This record gives sequence, structure tokens and C-alpha cells, in this order.
Amino acid sequence: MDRDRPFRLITAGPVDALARTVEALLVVASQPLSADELAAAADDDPERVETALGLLQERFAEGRSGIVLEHVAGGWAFRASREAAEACGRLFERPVERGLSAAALETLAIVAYLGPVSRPEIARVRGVAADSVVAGLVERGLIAEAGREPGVGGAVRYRTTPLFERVFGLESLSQLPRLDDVGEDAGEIRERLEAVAERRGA
Amino acid sequence: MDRDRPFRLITAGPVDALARTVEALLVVASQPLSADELAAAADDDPERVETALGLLQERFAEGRSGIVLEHVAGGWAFRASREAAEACGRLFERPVERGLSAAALETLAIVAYLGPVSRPEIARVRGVAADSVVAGLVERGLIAEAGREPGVGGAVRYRTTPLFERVFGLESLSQLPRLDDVGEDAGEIRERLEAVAERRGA
Amino acid sequence: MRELELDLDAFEGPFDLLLTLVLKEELELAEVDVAEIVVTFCERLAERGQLDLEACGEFLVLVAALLELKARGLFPDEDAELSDLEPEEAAEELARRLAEYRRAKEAAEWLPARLEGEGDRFFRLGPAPLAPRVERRLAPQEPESLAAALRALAVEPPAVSLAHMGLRFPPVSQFLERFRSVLQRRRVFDLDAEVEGMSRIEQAVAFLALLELRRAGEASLEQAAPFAPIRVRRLAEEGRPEWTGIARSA
Repeated sequence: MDRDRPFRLITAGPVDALARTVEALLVVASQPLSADELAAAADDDPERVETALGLLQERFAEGRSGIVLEHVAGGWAFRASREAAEACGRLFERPVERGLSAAALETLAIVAYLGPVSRPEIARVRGVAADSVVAGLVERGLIAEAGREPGVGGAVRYRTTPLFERVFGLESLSQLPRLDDVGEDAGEIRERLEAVAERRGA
Repeated sequence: MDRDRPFRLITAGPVDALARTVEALLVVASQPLSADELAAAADDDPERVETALGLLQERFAEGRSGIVLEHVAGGWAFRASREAAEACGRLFERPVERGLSAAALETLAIVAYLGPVSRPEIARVRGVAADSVVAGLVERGLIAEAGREPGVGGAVRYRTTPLFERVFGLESLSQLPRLDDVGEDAGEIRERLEAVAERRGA
Repeated sequence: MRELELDLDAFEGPFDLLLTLVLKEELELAEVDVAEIVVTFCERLAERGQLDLEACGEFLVLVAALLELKARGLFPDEDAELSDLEPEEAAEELARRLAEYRRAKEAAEWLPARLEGEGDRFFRLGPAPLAPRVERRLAPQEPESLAAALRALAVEPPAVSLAHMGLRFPPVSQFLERFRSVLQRRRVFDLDAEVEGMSRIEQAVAFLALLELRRAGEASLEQAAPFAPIRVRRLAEEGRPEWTGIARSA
């Protein structure tokens, strides 16, 4: 990209006026906004909003501007350029400090892949109780309650939040890597398990 | 101002690099930042930061950009352009919400029937931590702080507000539907719910 | 550590003997006050006036295993639930859960790497400094919905399945059988290789089984250094009825 080409910020074109409106919306929004949400607020056409977003993506690009437009957590949002990370680090805390424990990461992974999922289910997968870990992740805003298990007296279920996607830089949960089922040793494991089951059954 | 003059966003000049850093800091900040704070974060000279801010004020000016740099009491901050005021209004004006989330309704019911109650008490009855849900209900004005539990360092307790009574069409809490099937009075209801929550086990 | 003298309601004697009796199912673990054992150990530790890390580590492993066994004993339903399953079904269920667990483990490895890479992406959390205030308005609500929410909370929960405990934490006897059959085939094996991928508590139970094999004189344990692999060596002589010692049914 020819980074040094002078850039026309202002034209009389109506898409440019729309782009300014989208800019304005994004700079005050508290979370990523989808093209549809932007179109509804701007009272304009979603397709024209997409065009405007394309324009803004060029303008607010890494290396070109301190404000960067990114597609994240199912919508569009401004963030600081990576170039300014050091300066930002002096003034702000990282959205999630690195100190996520192994247990927290494991729980987060379970909620991301299997969610909505209840604490008993998480405990079943992890093999240990998950109460304090779950509470900690809720506190950090990375997971949130998502109703209770079906049927009366069901346990509260949790899912990951848009903040989770944003912190991990995901456009959506579908961007999580696909995890293969148990690999090549699946057959061997199965045999062993069957042997165990037979002994138990006996 | 000559609105139509093409605008060079990128130059090799060091003040421009500083301006990008200042842009980045301002887009992340959740409150206005003073020139001194910006200089400390950018690890640069306050005077040069002032120069950079001047540059940005030109770039992010009303009529030229949807993002406007504003000097307010506490320092510098971005806002939406006046041109986009209507669109921003639509973004922030939420449609009237039909109902509450399951978590919010549960918590509200606990505060209404058992209040004043503290967050730990709510958590015991629901079987899950209640911090974020309580914060949300306080923000919406449906519940409010009502002193602390007796004793030193007692937890903050919450009760429902007049807004709550309006929304639920009640003249007072005594008009809440009876819950005789669960317990005779608040104490009994609470005991029953805590026992069940414990068995729910999580 | 193993000579720790205990004076409990249900048992009096060295800790070592207690373990043996429990493993032989000659002592009802449900009646043993594990907290009392911990207190005795702590008292002994305080008397010595110096911290013996090795003894503490061993004690933790053994007490964890004891607690595990006791927990299983306190939930007798679980065994019934398991035996309801046909062996193939049980194996299928185990395989499914193991796969689930592995996927979660793998994902948990991916997340921190991603976080590290995204560490220089800063964005605003919360509202913009000069943003308009959001007003959330709520439509009129029915008071009955509050009563319904509390009633739902008062409903007894369905019986929680404890099957996972049995599946994830096999009994000591199972490890005894398994290690014996390994020792039938091989004179020496490494514990680490055998318990790889198992949960800590499973490994603890496996270790308990090894201690039992050693007690019975069936195997010797060697470890070159702390945290080095534990090597298990067959001790029994040819011709001796090796595997009749302490079978589960004994």
C-alpha cells in the first residue's frame, strides 16, 4: 500500500459524510458495533455502511494512524495502534492482565468450546470443582451467566462474552481453532477403556 | 478553514509520530487526559505534546471529521461531531426493554422478598456469585444500597427502589404476591432457598 | 511419616497400618476422621520444629488419596450407576469424556499463546469520556414474575450424576490389578509412563496402589532423585502364587 500518498479526508461525496457519521458512532460506542447496528443508528443502508467501513479501514490502518479500525467480536471497533502499545501500557492496564491461571484458561476454554455450560459440567470435564475460577472469570467480564439448565432446579449456565472475543482478538467464536478429536492413539485408549469397563462389569 | 485542501496524514516528522501516539492514547482513555498525562505516557516532552495536540485539533475538527478532539475541564478527549448528534442519539437511545434476564429477575426477586440483603446473601440463595448482576440492577436504578450488615466491616445491603415499585405496578412491597408455598415469612423463605441452593451443589 | 502414631476414635496405631487396613477394606473409611489425621501430622511437624518437605509431600498425596476414597465411599449410588452401564457403553462414555477433556486441555494451551500475541492491542473498556448517557427503560412488569422466579429457586434440583467421579477416579484395586498385569508382562516399568495423561488424583491413587504392592513384597520402587521417574521392579519369585495376595475380593 502506498502509505505516503496524500489522503483526502474530506470530499463532498455522500459516502464520505456517512463515513464521518460512522467514525463518530465508533468513537463513542462502548463495544463493537455490527454493520447493521451502525446502519440503524446512521439511518442509512447497510451496504453503504459497509462501503464507508472499507474507506475507514484504509484511513484507520496500522502504521497510518494511531487509531485503528478492527473487525472483532462480531462488529467494528476502534483500538490503539500496536505501535502505541508501549505508551498505552504506561497509562492503562491491559484489558486482561496476563495473570490468568492455568485453571482459569482451562475453564475459559471449556466455556468457549462447550458453552453455554454449567459449573457442574465444567467440573466434570476438568475433574475438579470450578466455583472460584468461574467467579473470577465472571468478575473479569470474560464469561457471563446465560440462563439455567433446562428443567426446573437447573444449574446456572455460562457463556463467553464479547469482551472475551475482543481480548483474544476473535471476530467470533468460530475463529477458535478446530480441535481434533482424540488423535491416533484413540484406538489404543478405547481398548484400554473397554478392558477397564469389562473388569468393572464383571 | 479551507475544508477541501488535501490533508497529509502521514509524514516522516517526529511530531506526527507523537501525534499518532496521542491519538492512540485518547481512543483508549475512558476519561479526559491532560497534556502532562499524555506526555508521561508517550514518554515525550509536554511542549511537543501540546504541538501534537494542536495538529490533532486541526485534523479532528468539527466539519472535517466525525471524531472531534475537545479540550474539556480535565484535559483532552474525543467526542462525536455535532453533525452526527442525531445518529449518536439513536445509538444510545435504547428501545424500551420488554423484560429482564433470568439472572436479573432472580436477583431482583430475592432483594424484593428478602431485602435488605447483601451480595453474599444473594449469592447463597442463588447458588452463584451475584456481583455483576447486582451492579447491573443498581445501575438501572431498580435496587439501591441500604446500609450495611450489623457489625464492623459488614457487607453492603440492598433494597428495591421506588422505580422498582413503579415498574412492577406496586404501591409498596407488601403488595408482592404471597409465597406461602415456599415459606411463611422472609426468614423461612431464605432458609428454604439456601438449603436448596446448597443441594443444587454447583 | 508412615510411623505417624494415630489415636482416632475408629483406629489406633501407625498411619501405615491404617492405610493397609483401608486398602484391604478391613476398616470402614467413612468412620475415619481424616481431619484428625491431618491435625496429628501437623502437631508432629510442629514438635520437630523443622519442615520436612518430603514427608509433607508424601503426606499430602496419601491424605488426598484417602479423601478421594472416602468421598467415593460416601456416595454409594455411584457404583450402582456405573454397573447399570454395559461395558461397551461405559467404554464409549469414558472415551467421550476423555476426548472432551483433551480438547479442553488443548484449547487451554492455545489461549495463552493468543493472549501473548494480542497483548499489544489496547482498547477502551467502558463508556467513552464524552459519550451521551444511556438510559435503559423497562416496560411495565408483572409482580407475579418475581414470585415465579423465587418459586423456581425453591424447586429441589434433580439428582446430580456422580458418575464422573467413578469414571475419572478409578478405585485403588483397579490400579493394583493393572500394575500386577503389567508386572506379569514386564519385569520393570516406569510409573510416569503408566499414569501419563491422568489427573493428579488418579496419579495419587495409582501411587497408593504402588505403595501397597511394595508392602506386599510384590514390587520394589526406585527413584534416582526427587521428581525423577519412579521405577517399579517385580520382586516375586517364580513359582510363587504371586497374584493371590490382596485381590479386591480378599
